[in-house]
Amino acid sequence: MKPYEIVTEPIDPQRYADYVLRPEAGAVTLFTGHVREWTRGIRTLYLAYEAYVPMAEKMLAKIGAEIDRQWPGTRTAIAHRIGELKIGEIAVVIAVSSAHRKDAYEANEYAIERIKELVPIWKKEIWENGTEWIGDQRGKPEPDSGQADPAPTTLKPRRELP
Amino acid sequence: MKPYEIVTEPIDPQRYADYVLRPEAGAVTLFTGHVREWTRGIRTLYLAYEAYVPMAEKMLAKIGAEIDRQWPGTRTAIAHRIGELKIGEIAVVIAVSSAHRKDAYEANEYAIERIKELVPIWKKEIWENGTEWIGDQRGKPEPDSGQADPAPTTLKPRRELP
Amino acid sequence: MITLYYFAGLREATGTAQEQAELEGRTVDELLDWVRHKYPHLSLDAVRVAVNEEYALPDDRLRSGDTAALIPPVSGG
Amino acid sequence: MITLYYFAGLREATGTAQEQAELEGRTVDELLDWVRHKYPHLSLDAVRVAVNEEYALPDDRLRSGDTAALIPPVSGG
Repeated sequence: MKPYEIVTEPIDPQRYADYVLRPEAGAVTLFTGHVREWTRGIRTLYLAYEAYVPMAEKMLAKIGAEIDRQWPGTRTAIAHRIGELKIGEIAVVIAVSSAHRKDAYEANEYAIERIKELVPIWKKEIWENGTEWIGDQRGKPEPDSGQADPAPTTLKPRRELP
Repeated sequence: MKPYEIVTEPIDPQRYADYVLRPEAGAVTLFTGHVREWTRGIRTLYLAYEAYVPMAEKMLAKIGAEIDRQWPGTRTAIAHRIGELKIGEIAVVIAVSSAHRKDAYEANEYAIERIKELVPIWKKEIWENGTEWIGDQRGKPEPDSGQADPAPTTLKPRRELP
Repeated sequence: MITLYYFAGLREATGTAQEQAELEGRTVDELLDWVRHKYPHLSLDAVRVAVNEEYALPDDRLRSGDTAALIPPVSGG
Repeated sequence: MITLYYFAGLREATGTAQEQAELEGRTVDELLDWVRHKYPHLSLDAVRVAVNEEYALPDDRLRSGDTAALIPPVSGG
């Protein structure tokens, strides 16, 4: 296992939590992103993820380096799975350990935000009556559960360049 | 397994993550609090936790109910271990699932803050040259890793009443 | 009769985990006075009282059969 | 020679995952013009370019042997 990796097999999140644990760590946060059955009122059958693998792993490591700088003393591991994923399966895992819990929460949430900005991975939703590549989730609001998401903007820009 | 429980055996965090996962959940946050070797520059040999068990489980469930109200659509499970714990072992696990990740992060961090305010559990640090019951962590700052914590205030109040 | 519980540092300082006392009709504040009188070396400043497993207010009144727990500052997590 | 990569919707729209082109000496902006000209139906507005696996600026100049990837809006996580 590498601390920043793209994988094709099902993710065992505990391996990443174990990797970041050290005697000086008092807190571990583990985030897992799962394939949801319903998005914007449409039922997803499964998802297909594609990545520019070498660059994606480089960008995950870059996020890890940013976290090291912003939250010194943390330890981070991130994996993203590609290929076809069923409902409930884990697409992404982020593990962060820190001496004090606040760092582990903050750094973990920072990681998922940065992944959605930076890492060349693309998600295709497969429904009963069609498919769509999902694009640019950066400006996407986080509605309360039950509220509808806005329509996805495949290849329609909100911002340009990194 | 109960969704809000005090346990005496080692905690397997994955069971709590599995418990909160549902087809409509896109995000699961899992927090584990671990026994740290060094606190305030003193080396801990191990910790002993004690709880007022029936009330502690009631208070954990109360925190869960608060989360249900504040972040509708989330699902939560919390366990705290009591007895003697070695360095690195898990004292507390909090699992929260939600449709959208922000809820899962916020609710999870809320849970640990409320546990430290509300739940009748006490930690005794056992060092090479002594022991101490640790009290009232509510006002405790969260220093950057490496900075010293303030001295614990055993039975010395900062605030009164819940 | 009221059942009293002592935890953590309070249990060690009193040498008592549990005892029974005729405190029905008294308030939570009066219960604390009773404990203070019985164990004069105890510091109870930050101690909360739970009656029947719920945090109680100073004026809450105890009834026969109640359990009252002295809750020193908690340190879970 | 420059190696070009197309991903996700761009790969499907061009029918091409990878191709080689004589683009050395051109800037990233000029590379995008070349792609636009070759695939006029493509929308490249939100597309970023990575050169040798790092995001590149519009004025960065390509050298022989470089890889240039067209990165449509990402949707990992």
